[in-house]
Amino acid sequence: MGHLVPLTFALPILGAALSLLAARHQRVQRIINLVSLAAGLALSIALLVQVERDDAAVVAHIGGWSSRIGITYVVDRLSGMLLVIAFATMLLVLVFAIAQDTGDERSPYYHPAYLVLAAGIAAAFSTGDLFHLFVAFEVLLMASYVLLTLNGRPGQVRSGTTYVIINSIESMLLLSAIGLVYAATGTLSMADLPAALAELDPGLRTGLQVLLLVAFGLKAAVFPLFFWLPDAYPTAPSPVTAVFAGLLTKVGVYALIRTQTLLFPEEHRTLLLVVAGLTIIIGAIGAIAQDDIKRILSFQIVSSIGFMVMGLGIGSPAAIAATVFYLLHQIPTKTSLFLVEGVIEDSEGTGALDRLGGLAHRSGTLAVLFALPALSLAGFPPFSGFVGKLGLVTSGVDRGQYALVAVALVGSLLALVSLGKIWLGAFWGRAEEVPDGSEKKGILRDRLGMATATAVMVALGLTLAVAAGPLYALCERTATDLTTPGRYAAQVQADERADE
Amino acid sequence: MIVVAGICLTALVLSAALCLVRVWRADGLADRAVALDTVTATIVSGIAVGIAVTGDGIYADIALVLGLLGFLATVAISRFMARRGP
Amino acid sequence: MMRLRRMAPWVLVLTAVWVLLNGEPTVANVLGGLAVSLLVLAAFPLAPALASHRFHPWALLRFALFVAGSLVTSSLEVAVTALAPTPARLRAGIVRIELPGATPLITTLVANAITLTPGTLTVAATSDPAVLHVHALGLIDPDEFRDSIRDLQRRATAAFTPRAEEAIA
Amino acid sequence: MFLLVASHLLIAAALFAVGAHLPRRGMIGLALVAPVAALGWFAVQVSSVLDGAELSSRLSWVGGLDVSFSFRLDGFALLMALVVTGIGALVLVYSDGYFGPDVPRERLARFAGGFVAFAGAMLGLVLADDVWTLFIFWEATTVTSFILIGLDDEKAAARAAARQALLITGLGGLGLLGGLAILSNAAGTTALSDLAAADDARVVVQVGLALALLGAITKSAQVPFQFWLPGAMAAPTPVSAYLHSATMVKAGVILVGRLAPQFAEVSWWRPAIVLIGGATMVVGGVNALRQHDAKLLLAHGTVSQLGLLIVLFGIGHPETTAAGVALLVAHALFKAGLFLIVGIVDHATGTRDIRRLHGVRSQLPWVAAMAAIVTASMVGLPPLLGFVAKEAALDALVEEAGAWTVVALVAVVLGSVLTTAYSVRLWFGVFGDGRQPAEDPATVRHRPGASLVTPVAVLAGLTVAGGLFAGPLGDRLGVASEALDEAAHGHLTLWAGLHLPLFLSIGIIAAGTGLYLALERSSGVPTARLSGEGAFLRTYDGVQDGARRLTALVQNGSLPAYVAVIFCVVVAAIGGAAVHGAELGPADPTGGGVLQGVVAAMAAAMAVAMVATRRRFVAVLMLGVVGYAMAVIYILQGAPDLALTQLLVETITLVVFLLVLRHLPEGYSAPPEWAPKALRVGIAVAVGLAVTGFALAAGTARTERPVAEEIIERTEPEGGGQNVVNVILVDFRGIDTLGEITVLAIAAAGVANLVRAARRDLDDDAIDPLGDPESVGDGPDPLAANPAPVMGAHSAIFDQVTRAAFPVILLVSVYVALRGHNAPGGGFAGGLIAGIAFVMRFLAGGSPRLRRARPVPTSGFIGCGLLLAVGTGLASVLGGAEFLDGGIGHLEVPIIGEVELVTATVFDIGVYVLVLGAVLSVLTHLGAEAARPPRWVRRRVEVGAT
Amino acid sequence: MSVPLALLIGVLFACGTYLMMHRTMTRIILGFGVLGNGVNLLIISTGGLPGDPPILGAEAGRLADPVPQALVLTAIVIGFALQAFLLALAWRNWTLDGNDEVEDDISDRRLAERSPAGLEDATEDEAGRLDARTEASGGEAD
Amino acid sequence: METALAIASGILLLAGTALTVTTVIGLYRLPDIYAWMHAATKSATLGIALCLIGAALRVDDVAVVTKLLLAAVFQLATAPVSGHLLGRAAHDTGAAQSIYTVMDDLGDPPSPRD
Ligand code: NA
Ligand code: NA
Repeated sequence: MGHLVPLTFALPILGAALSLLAARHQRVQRIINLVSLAAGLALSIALLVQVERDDAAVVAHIGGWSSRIGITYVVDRLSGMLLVIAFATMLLVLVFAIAQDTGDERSPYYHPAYLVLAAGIAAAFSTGDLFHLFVAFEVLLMASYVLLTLNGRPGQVRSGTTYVIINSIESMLLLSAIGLVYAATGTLSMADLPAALAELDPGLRTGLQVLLLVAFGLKAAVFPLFFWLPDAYPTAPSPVTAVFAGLLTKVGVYALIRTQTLLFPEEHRTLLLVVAGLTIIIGAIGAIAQDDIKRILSFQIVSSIGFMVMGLGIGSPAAIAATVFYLLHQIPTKTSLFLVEGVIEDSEGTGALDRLGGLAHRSGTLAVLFALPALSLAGFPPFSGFVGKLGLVTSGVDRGQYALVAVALVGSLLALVSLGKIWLGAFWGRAEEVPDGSEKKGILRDRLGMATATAVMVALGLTLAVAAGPLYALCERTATDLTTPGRYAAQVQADERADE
Repeated sequence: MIVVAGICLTALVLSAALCLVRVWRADGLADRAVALDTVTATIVSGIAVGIAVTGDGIYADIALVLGLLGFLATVAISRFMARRGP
Repeated sequence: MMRLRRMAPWVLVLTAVWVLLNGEPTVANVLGGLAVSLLVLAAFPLAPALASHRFHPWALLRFALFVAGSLVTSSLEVAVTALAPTPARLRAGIVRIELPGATPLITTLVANAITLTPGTLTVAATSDPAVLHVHALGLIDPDEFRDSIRDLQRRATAAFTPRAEEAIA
Repeated sequence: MFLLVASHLLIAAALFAVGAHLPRRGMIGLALVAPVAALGWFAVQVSSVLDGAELSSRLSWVGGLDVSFSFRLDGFALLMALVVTGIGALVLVYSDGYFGPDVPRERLARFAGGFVAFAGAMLGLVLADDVWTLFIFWEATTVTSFILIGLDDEKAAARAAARQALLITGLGGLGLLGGLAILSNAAGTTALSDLAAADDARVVVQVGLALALLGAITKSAQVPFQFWLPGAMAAPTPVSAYLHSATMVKAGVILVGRLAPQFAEVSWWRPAIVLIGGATMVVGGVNALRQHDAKLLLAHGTVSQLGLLIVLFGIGHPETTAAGVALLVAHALFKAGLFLIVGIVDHATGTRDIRRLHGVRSQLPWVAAMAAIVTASMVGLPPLLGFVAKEAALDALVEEAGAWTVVALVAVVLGSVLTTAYSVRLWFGVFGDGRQPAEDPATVRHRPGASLVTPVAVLAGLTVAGGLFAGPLGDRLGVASEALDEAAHGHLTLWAGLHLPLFLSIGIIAAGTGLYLALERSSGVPTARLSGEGAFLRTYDGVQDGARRLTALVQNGSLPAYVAVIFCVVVAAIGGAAVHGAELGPADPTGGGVLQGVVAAMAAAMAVAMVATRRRFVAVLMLGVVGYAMAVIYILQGAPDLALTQLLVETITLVVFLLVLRHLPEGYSAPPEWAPKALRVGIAVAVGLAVTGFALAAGTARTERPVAEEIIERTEPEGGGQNVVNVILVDFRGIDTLGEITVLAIAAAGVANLVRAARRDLDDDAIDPLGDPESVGDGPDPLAANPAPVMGAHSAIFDQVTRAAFPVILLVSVYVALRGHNAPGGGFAGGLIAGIAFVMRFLAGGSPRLRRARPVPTSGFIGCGLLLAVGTGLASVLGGAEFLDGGIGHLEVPIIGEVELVTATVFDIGVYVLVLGAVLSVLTHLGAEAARPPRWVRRRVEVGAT
Repeated sequence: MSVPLALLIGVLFACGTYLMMHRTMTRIILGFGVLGNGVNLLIISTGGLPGDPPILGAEAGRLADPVPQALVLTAIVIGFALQAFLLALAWRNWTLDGNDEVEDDISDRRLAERSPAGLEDATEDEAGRLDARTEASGGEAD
Repeated sequence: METALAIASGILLLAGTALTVTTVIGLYRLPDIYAWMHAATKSATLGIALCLIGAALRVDDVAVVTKLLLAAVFQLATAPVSGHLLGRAAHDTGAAQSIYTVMDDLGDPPSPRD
């Protein structure tokens, strides 16, 4: 099974290559894309099952080389779960995009870029090599640049420029940090790095950690490095934003979790906690200030990133478990909300609250599809967001991080304010007059494909809630993996030692 | 040979530096393009001197490629100038 | 087949370059060179202009040596001018020269040779009709200068005879 | 019990989903199923619970967090469950008559669904035996309440009220979450009844308790959050009767009741409870006297009564708790009854304004009578349940010693006086005819049906029965209060003899009536200057405003500012690490030799000159020079591959730069600067210094290089090549390269896509009536329409040289690509060289020539290259080996001899093809000359022409 | 680690930083190019002292560490791809606006320039509240 | 033989370098762009060629020798093109000509085409 791991990366790339060759045949492109992602999903599920069954990470030594001189792909519980949910999300959003059938998706470059995005995300989640993580980031970033500017509209170009430049700086910082890590330790393997870093002068180690933090923090959009996100995401085509919102920042969070737990355990938590608190509050406040659904949700992304960093900063196994769960929950939740927004924008032509109203009367189902993930996002029980938030709060209390718990609770209240704003502004109130009477009939009836994809996405989020028990247990095992020193290296190098 | 190489390299480095001054303060793009062309020339010459000193042919490929393609930057600039003005 | 025959010289040239690049004329290198040359030429066929001349190796060599010699003298002259610029050495101008009957290839050869040779630089070249505008440094007599260029044209035409001309002959 | 709760939720879901397709009666009928079934089941449980049995069940949800659905049917829970289901059923019956045919089905379905969902949530809440179970249902009631308040969402008032209720109770809910987290953590258990294990001397635990109390007082509309409840009256009457008087608002009381016996000894608990509850009683009472809308009057009355309940449950003495239980039941009965009655009157007359109502008593005598009964119970007149309960409460307060009990007693007396006054005012307002007739009196237009009246009758009957059978009822209620506090046996009696409470009651009634009469004579209670609602709105708007200001500050939308922030963070990060004690290792001032130093100095000077120049094209040239200098440094560092690649990339970059810059003016325009130059320079210098320092620190940290040695050792035998860097790229770290070329591929696609977008603009222009009419005939591809070379005029010399050089360059590119495994080069460098060959053709003839030169579209090149590269990796997987696990094959070919075949070579060929395709794609797209200048240019020209 | 290179790295970073703090895309892209050079040099120079080219065969002295070279090669390619895309963005910007300047985000600007915030909402809500009083007496059952 | 080659190589290298240096001096001492190009496209090109040949004399590996010679040939073949194009671009854009210019058959520079 191990040697199949890189296929999470290679299959989408294969699909992208074929898709480029079929640039003039949209139907073929669609099929290639669907098949590739479905295969990726199936593979990810198989990998996760295997990880659980063996209670050990599945490791691929690419090219047959050891982790020291080559690159390994390591799928442990964390990676496995994220792979599954990432492929599922991308598949569903693809279905949505195909159903929407707008100019965006008809670009001959949409499908290749989308697949490359999937490849980059998968590689980032699976790689066991620090530099390959950088490459994976570049893969997904470049794909995201293309997707963001797919239409080349003025707003997209403007915000795309900001996005590309900020992320280019992030790339440069990350590259510098990784180069310096190699300079200081002589290795890039995440299995060897913990030991090598531990031998370094603490000041230097701090420097490396902080540089990596800045780079990944920029990617994850934490305060004070978040500003690019709310400017950029709202301008992308909705099915693109949905994936960005659901997945992209989470890759940054994943990288933060991986590097902090693996490379720098127990160091400089306070910094993380301060960053987390500010991110939660500033993001939530920013959301309140906005009057457009996409922008509100975009700021919400920032705020929820803060929650995850909070768990990471607390750092106890319980907190890490909660962080992982929160991370898992965020992906379908955010994606669903953006998909609903996509439906609204497709139907009403706008996401501005002052031009919307009464959608709940026109489509109760749409209202429900929004309400469920929104409640989850606000942390209402019995949805998955509640579980994550509860885990973070209880672990924070357990570690005596009361100030941060308070911040998290205030942040939740602010989230409630902004989500309430969307609900009141768009779903309640008098329905706006639609000039063409026939349109008014059914928002979703005219968009069955989009509706189905959205509904499945929402259902995926609900599944997380229903299965929260076993899933949380899985997250706890993940946290044990992450917080047990030496476990990662032992798993990666298990068969290497046998070889030699 | 070492002495020769030392003389050559010093001369080339000085030439390159003078070219750079030209690139820095010149009136037009064409002047700068000529200076840039000369910088390329000093690089190729320098590589040749290096090969002569070490006898190691690894950098010959670079000299080859620069010989074949080095003129392209100047060409591009001149084509571009022709469109825009000096 | 016609195309192949026309391309043959170029296959030879490319194969030679390949062998030179690889250093030794082993069987493997020659065959490899042939293969790569054919591949390159098949993928990107030559423009007809290049294939429409018969080239005479000896004349070409003579031409090359002439140019090389000019190059050396030209370089020295320019070096002197650069080190000690006098008004006489700096006397310059752009001269129009007609090259009757020159094909594009010949025009190019001549223009390039001009640019390499002493104190002259082709500023503009058109092939139909074949006319060059040459900037000359140390220009004394334009007509004498024009004659020297036509001499160069003769040397070039000797190296590359246009096929049509050959047929007439 | 799960089944009961779940059945509510399922039926609610069904009503939301298909309710609108059911007949109206069907909806109500379906809705009734759940509460009625639950009521029946609980009724059956009564006897066993009275016998001391406790049913409990537990369904774990998230084991890791100890979150479970944990229910326990103790006496109190059973009592509350009966109230919830019983009143729920009654109100549902009532709502059948209340909602007329003019109410849209969709809204009725929402009502029924929300109602049943709420009932389920409330049921879960009262049965909860675990803090998280409690919290889950607590929040569920918040949400359902939000939906029901906003039932009439087309009205701004309903939306505002719903928002207000949501945010206030949401605030409390979050406080509760924090509080419960702290308490359960301190107690080491999530069992609601075992929280006392928490050490309440700890400040943290006290804070947790306070947070939980915050939850309770928001939910139960206590001062200072009392205002949301009257606002919630925007909901239809059945909702008000059920949620906002009988059940949901009791959630806070229930919580206080559960906590008080465990934490009443905390020093501030009783003062807080008494002050909050007492203030609420008074504020609610006074406000009730101000209202003219009977429903609002009731709402404020409810607030007042909730204050009383909070005091009784919160003070934490067994007797008061027991009295509280009785009063809770009494209140549920009379207040729900009153709401329903007001609804009936409203339904019959079309108004609830007591100034307009006229002659209702004579037309609805039975209703008036029932109203009299329940009002009397509210006032506390015998022989009704209200009287009995209030007597018990006064008795308990009188009996208990303690300073705060006395304060509580005073507050209760005062509140009761007000209660009497507004109760009297209510009844006489609605049913009395007043002294002077209203200007537009409202009278009964249609009579209420049985479904409206019956539930009220049941409630009134229960009120009477409760009073009459106070003794037996008290015994049974005692079981409920014992569940809260084991000592709270409680006993109720209609006639306890002539003791202080009785006199207090008499005094209260007298004073209250007097107050009413006095107010009737005067102009009434002046309207309040301070309204909680206003404060909420101001807070809400203030938060919005502050959020806008703050967001405008941190998110100013300006890219350069963002960049500056990032770099400041970088400096701070490195600086922080330096403070943390990073040491500079032994630096080597002359390492790398003089030559390197000189080249470095030249590169630095050129970089600075590039910053200084104000001409874009000069700056681009300077960037090229810096790039060349880098290549020289790479040569000096022993990195020929890097030098080669750098030179090639630099050349192509220059061309691409020029392709774009040819459109732009030479100088920079001067857009407004976002910050003073000194600051920008300062940041830049700081970054430079920080990075230099860090580089010195990190670059000297290590002396060994175990990985490098191992790689060098294994390159030739196992990698099958001599160029270690190339073997790393295509073998050891081949998947990096796969990623890297993917980046290149998709970047090329992105460039093509942007150009495609611009072309679409041009197509738009083509049908633009204002556009150039000739251009309409242009083909779909503006590229093809332009025969002129892209840059500069045609040059015969260049053209001829290009023709000759092109195949040679291609040949060299193949050579470089194939030799890469053993010498500097490789697929990437080869691909770039081939690309440059095309650059040359492009410069010579422009893109039309390029178009003729390439046999397949660029995306085909890119796709093929990518396919080849990834296919190499996948092939090894198909062969059962690791991804990209190539082999070295030795093939004996006749004549040629032994040929070494490395699969990595195939991979490298893929790289070659892809890179070539990418360069071509960028070139053809950015080099494409639009047939006409873009729209903005033409517009400018047109404007200039006219 | 040689000091001249460390200083050059610092200069390249500083110049890149300075240029990237501009609105003009040309400058930003130039800055990105310089910064990229700085990063590549950082990796190469911190990777170890210079040595002979890591090409086996004509064995000489100590070989330079090949790993940073491979990393930088990858980085050069990625930097090139990024630069090309950025240039395309600048080009697209030119086709739209006739310049290559990055304007401030419109939504952010609009937010910052809002008239006294919340005022409209407040009046609307106050109005709503007044409605509540009158509408409430209307009831739903009319 | 070895010594002779070394001496020849040294001379070629010095000569080549000297030509390059002259070019640079020319950049400062010659009056106009055309004159600079005379210096750059001739002196420098020959200088490179001489250096490459000089290096070729010092290398044992035949492949490297041929490669260096090829490099020299390529250099000579391509250098005129850049000189020509640059000269023409300079003329087209009306670059200043030195006061020693006596004639211009090309006349006024045509306006750059758009
Ligand atoms: Na609205
Ligand atoms: Na009245």
